[in-house]
Amino acid sequence: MNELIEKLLEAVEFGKVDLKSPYPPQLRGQDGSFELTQKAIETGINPQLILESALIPAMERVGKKFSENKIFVPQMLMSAKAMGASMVQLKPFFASGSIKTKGTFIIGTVKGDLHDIGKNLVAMMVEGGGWSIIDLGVDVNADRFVEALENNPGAVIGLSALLTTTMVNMGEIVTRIKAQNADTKVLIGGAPVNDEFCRKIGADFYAPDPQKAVEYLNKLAS
Amino acid sequence: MNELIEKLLEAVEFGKVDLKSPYPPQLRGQDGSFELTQKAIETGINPQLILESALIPAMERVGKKFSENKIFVPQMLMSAKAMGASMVQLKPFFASGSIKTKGTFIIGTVKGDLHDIGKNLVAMMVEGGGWSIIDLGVDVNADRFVEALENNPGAVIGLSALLTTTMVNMGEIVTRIKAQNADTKVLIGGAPVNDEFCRKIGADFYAPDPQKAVEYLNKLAS
Amino acid sequence: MKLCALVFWWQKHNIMKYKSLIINNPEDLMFGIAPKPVKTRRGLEIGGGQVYAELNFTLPIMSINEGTLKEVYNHYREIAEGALEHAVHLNSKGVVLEFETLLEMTKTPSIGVEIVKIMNDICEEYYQKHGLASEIRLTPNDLREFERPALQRTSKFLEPMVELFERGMMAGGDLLSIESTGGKEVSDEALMMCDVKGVLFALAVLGVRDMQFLWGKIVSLANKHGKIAAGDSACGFANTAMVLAEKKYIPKVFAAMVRVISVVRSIVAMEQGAVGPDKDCGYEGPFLKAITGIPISMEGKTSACAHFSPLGNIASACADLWSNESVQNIKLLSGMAPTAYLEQLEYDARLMNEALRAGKMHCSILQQLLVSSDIYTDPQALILAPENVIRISKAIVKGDSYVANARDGALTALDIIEEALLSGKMKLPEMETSFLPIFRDDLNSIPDSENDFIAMMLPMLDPGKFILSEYGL
Amino acid sequence: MKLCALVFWWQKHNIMKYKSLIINNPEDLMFGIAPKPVKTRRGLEIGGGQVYAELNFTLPIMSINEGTLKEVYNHYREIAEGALEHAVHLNSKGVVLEFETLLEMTKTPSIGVEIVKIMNDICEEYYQKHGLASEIRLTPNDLREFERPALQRTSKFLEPMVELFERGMMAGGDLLSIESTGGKEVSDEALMMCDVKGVLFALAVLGVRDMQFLWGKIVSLANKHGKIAAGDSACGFANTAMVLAEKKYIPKVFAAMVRVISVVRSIVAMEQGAVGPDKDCGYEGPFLKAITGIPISMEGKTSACAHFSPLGNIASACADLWSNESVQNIKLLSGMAPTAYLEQLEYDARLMNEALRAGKMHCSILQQLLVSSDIYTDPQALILAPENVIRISKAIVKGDSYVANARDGALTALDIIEEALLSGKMKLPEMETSFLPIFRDDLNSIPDSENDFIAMMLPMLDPGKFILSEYGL
Ligand code: B12
Ligand code: B12
Repeated sequence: MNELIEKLLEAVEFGKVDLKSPYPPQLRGQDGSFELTQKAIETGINPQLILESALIPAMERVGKKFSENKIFVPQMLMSAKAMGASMVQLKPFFASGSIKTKGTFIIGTVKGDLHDIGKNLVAMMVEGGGWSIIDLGVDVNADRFVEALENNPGAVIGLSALLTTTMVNMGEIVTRIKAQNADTKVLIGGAPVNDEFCRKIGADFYAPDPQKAVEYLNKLAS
Repeated sequence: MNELIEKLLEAVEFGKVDLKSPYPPQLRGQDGSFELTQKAIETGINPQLILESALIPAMERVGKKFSENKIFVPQMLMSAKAMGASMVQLKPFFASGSIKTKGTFIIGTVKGDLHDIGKNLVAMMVEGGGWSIIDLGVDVNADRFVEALENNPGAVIGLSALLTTTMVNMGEIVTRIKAQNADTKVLIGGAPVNDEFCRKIGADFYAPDPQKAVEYLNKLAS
Repeated sequence: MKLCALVFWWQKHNIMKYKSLIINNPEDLMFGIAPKPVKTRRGLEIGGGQVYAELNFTLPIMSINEGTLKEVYNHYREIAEGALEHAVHLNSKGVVLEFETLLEMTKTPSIGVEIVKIMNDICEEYYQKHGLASEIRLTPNDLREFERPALQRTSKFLEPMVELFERGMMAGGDLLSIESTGGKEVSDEALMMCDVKGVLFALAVLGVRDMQFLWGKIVSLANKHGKIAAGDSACGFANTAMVLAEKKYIPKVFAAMVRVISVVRSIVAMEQGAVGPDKDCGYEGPFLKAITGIPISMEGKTSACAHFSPLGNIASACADLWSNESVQNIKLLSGMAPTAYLEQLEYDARLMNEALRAGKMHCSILQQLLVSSDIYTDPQALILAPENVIRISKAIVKGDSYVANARDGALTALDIIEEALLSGKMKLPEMETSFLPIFRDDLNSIPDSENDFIAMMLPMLDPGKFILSEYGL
Repeated sequence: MKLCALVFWWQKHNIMKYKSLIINNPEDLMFGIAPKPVKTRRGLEIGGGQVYAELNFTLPIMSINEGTLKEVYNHYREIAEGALEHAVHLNSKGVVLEFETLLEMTKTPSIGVEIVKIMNDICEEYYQKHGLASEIRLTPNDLREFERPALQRTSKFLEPMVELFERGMMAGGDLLSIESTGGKEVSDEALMMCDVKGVLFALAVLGVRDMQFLWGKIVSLANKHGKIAAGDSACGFANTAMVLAEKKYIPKVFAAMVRVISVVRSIVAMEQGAVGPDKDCGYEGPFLKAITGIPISMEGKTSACAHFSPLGNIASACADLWSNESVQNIKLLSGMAPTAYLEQLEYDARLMNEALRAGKMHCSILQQLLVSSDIYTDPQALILAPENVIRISKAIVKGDSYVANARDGALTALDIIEEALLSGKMKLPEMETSFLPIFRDDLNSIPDSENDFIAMMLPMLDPGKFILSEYGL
């Protein structure tokens, strides 16, 4: 593998954003993902390759370490930031269509519910998996999901709820989404939700954690 | 009120079966419901009146005391026995049709389930409320309920289940019963059952205890 | 020495093997410590100075049939994984998973065996990966009661039960138990009538004989495969009585009698060679521990998921395993209910284990608090206080027939209850106390000899309900 | 004297009122006993020598709307009746029912008020009929976080919140609490980044100021109606951190830091006139009890229904109310889940009450077992050991600004953790310990002065996430 790609993979895996950033200590003084991506582009490496051979594999490793409890969230967040710095460099290529994400993932915490720690983690991991993210925030009603879907045809939807009294709102949202486009995939999550409830409201998939969500989405994309 | 009726009411309320029975101590040596019923019939008291003015009110009192935790089951069972002794005397009048019970109640513990303590109590209390009882026992499948209903058109059905894995059998049984006669009322009970489950399987009433079941049945009969 | 081949004097004469107690001193009846600890394959030492959690669980609302089998297996997999994962997280010293089968899993033994296998694989995985010791207690349900009157010895249902025992132990069900139902045909009605003689007949005559029959089989199977014949709790008798008393359907004093009477029935498992840990739900364990020295499982406050209890704290006073009796695999706000209950059991056990580590004084003070916090709230609690357990146990072993053993134990329990009432330490409503003289008269009328007692009882029992020959009579 | 009209020196200078502890001796930090007990209308004496159960509960899966209101009310009726009926059955000395509202019940205060009324009627009925003392803790949820960035002082949501407080207390909600969310806009991200300075800014700057604003209002309302301003737990901070640490998302050592830092935020309620019992779920209560002498509610093993916990036993070491945090009104095998949890809480409380009855030696031994069974299993447990609570509390009250208070408390907690590691008594993986020097550096970089700290932090925070002026800054 190309050395730059290898270094970029390492920078993202360990959360090295740019030259100046002090984190992680062992990479202090070295280039971060920002610089490495720039150099990779300059040396003419295919942007699609940068995404697929460095960023996504790096985030996959991070996700794996996280799900094996080998790192904590802050380490994962630093990797996400490093990936973000890289994406800044890649932006023009996305805009021109010369590289593509795996798809668009619209996520939000449903109406009446403000819990978003879990949802944010899912959004971050899915982004790391190579998807474009549209985060609608918290307390999101059916209208807003439908609207976002209209603006992003073909997107996959993710719903989060943490309250026994708001998870029921998922039902209505799923119905509205499916009414607009029956092919739209909806996945759901949050502590009180489970498989049975998922089937009951006609959603497509329940994921107990971000890893499972990423796996499912990747299957969809492939 | 007629003195014999009053005495009979007392005998049933306190569980005095017959002259010889030693229970309850305070009525030792006195006539039991067996003798009192005999005498009442001999003096020409209307059998229907015996049922409605002595037996049923006595059992109502017993049921009330029981539900207020003022007596235990054995006391209630003694009253049921006393009522039974009285019914032996009244049998010819039931046979001739000159007195009628409030209706027929078919009860059983559903397929796969052997718990019958609760079911037996319900059967006893409903009988005390003036109903004819057909107890199908335990481990009863849909066929047997349907058959019993065929033989007793217009009967009300009671289903009991104590296991999370047998209560689901109630669903099938209800469906079969309603298919045979959509007007048949089905009430259900047992520790794991509740209102929501009752609605879900299309049964008519859930009673948490025998008292509530009797109240519901009496409303049906009136 | 081939134990099972010998027939001892006590066996031939149908009298209780035990003539004295192993634990004579109330202070020695302590949680976590049994004179005859049981060591398991993966290294649990039950009764060896440590209290372990015993987690019990069952399916949520669902059918068991061809179409749902996959889901059934997934439930048990999820339960075992969730519990053991969390046990590791909590630094647990060891866990027993009790698999109490439901009808279908015994009728079709391959289902039960498959579930044992699934859970045993998980136990093994956690043992290998994390050093967590855990074992499965396999408790097939007694199918014989599906026939009425039950055919205790000739039932066609014995075959699948025995098959599940044998194949299940080979699949990793290392601790063998059952809540057998011999005598239940008689006791069901006797319980509702508060008929203490009827209960005594059901347990000390029918129950004892059925236990001899059944446990002879189980023990020889266990010996054959090097597994542990654990014990048999009088669930359908003592636990049923407690639940009925909690509902205020029968007097608490009666439930206390039933518990004591059940001792002579449950001890037969040990006479046949069972070594413990005895099962939890009849609460006759403390007596068995005092008399035979085996370790026991108990349940109390942390089985509120399964039934309410007047023995919340006192039940743990001499427990070696601490159980939650049963909880469905449903979702709570924290996670699955069995995982939540595992956590609660672990913390209860930790407290006792900390006392065990700290020494005798700490143990005895903790036990004293556990005991005195419940003792006078309910006669069922009263008789479980260590000094009362010893006193009743001593009365039990005195007599020369199971009938006399049971009668004497119950009379001593009555004495204890009446003394507590007299001293004013325990208060009971008249509704309860009015039963006491009746029980005393009834018990006093019971002869020493089993034959005499049978002769006395037969005319009073409904002959259509049970078959004497099925009990070897 | 009209307390609320006076402005004290400490208020004017925005410094902590408390300069020393009320409880200086770890032995005096005991369950059931608070220097300033709280007496309630129906006769509970919280902290007066007795531990009571505090039952928490919530709805099962369902919507709250016009069509379901009747069902909603029925749930709360069933919960209160089931719990109090069973409390009577268990000879309970008294119960607190915590009614933590859900969104709709605060947005439309009449719904919340109606539920209080329903439950208060039941409390009154059981008081009149059975002499059972019970009270309702009314905990409206903080609606302000529905706007982002939150308008802590000018939000239109303050009106319904205040309305629910006032009408709810008049309807029988005698103990007033809230889990207010001032500072959460900043702390949410700081928690995920394990940014100890960010958390300190969120709690010791923003949180403190919001608490001053909010609790001034709550206390004057309570005084007006003769009700009890109880307290405010840092649920969204300390409890959230614990749950995240349980999931292994953030280090446990960080969660321990957050808990200590939250003390300076939660103590503001007392400075404003709240008298306890403090709420359970942030576990900062022991520090508040040591510093201010108020009684506290705690939760541990018996809140496994709501979340798993590394503090199962130790959390009860100095609890005056013992809570289950929350459980849905769903059916278990025994009965409804809130009734089952009430039973478990009651037995836990009985054990502690028995020790209180038996005297100081028994209390101290029981506490010692509760503490030592958990202390070295988790840094969050470690800092809750009475001697560590006192030591950290002493560090907290030393400084001259909330910022310094929080920093010094956290540094002392760090010392305690490092000492335990050094002594070998506590073991933590490198993944955890590698955070310790980072936290120490970060904490040491925090200046004494709030202004300096604000100046230091502002450039590092996302200005779009919070509005300084909404905190009076
Ligand atoms: C007693 C008992 C037994 C006795 C039954 C004796 C008998 N003749 O019934 C014995 C020991 C035999 C037994 C066996 C088993 N049991 Co069982 N048993 C119980 C126990 C302790 C009490 C039930 C009882 O009698 N309650 C007292 C009566 C009066 O109350 P009730 O039944 O609820 O009835 C009242 C109301 O519900 C209502 N009602 C009842 N029926 C009806 C019907 C109608 C129409 C109406 C209106 C009202 C109504 O009115 C009644 C009077 O108030 C319960 C525990 C519990 N918490 O319920 C476990 C319990 C039900 N058993 C259980 C189990 C697992 C079993 C076994 C499978 C154990 C085993 N592995 O061997 C076997 C199953 C056998 C079978 N296939 O049925 C579990 C069920 C778990 C689950 N998955 O659902 C329970 C919950 C115990 C536990 N906590 O684990 N059991
Ligand atoms: C933190 C927290 C809060 C914080 C929220 C902070 C925030 N920014 O989100 C604060 C304090 C603000 C809060 C407020 C409230 N909360 Co809250 N809260 C919690 C707590 C302790 C942890 C939740 C959490 O963040 N977990 C950590 C994350 C990482 O896990 P997670 O959310 O489950 O998400 C993971 C998975 O579920 C999954 N996932 C999540 N979403 C999605 C979506 C998709 C598409 C997929 C695939 C996967 C997925 O992946 C995530 C990562 O692994 C829970 C307790 C618990 N046991 O869950 C209570 C809890 C959810 N809250 C509860 C309550 C009652 C409330 C309040 C009403 C309290 C009040 N009266 O004020 C308010 C409600 C506000 C509102 N309307 O939403 C109750 C709910 C009870 C009920 N009826 O359901 C709980 C269960 C606490 C309890 N035991 O009582 N809460």
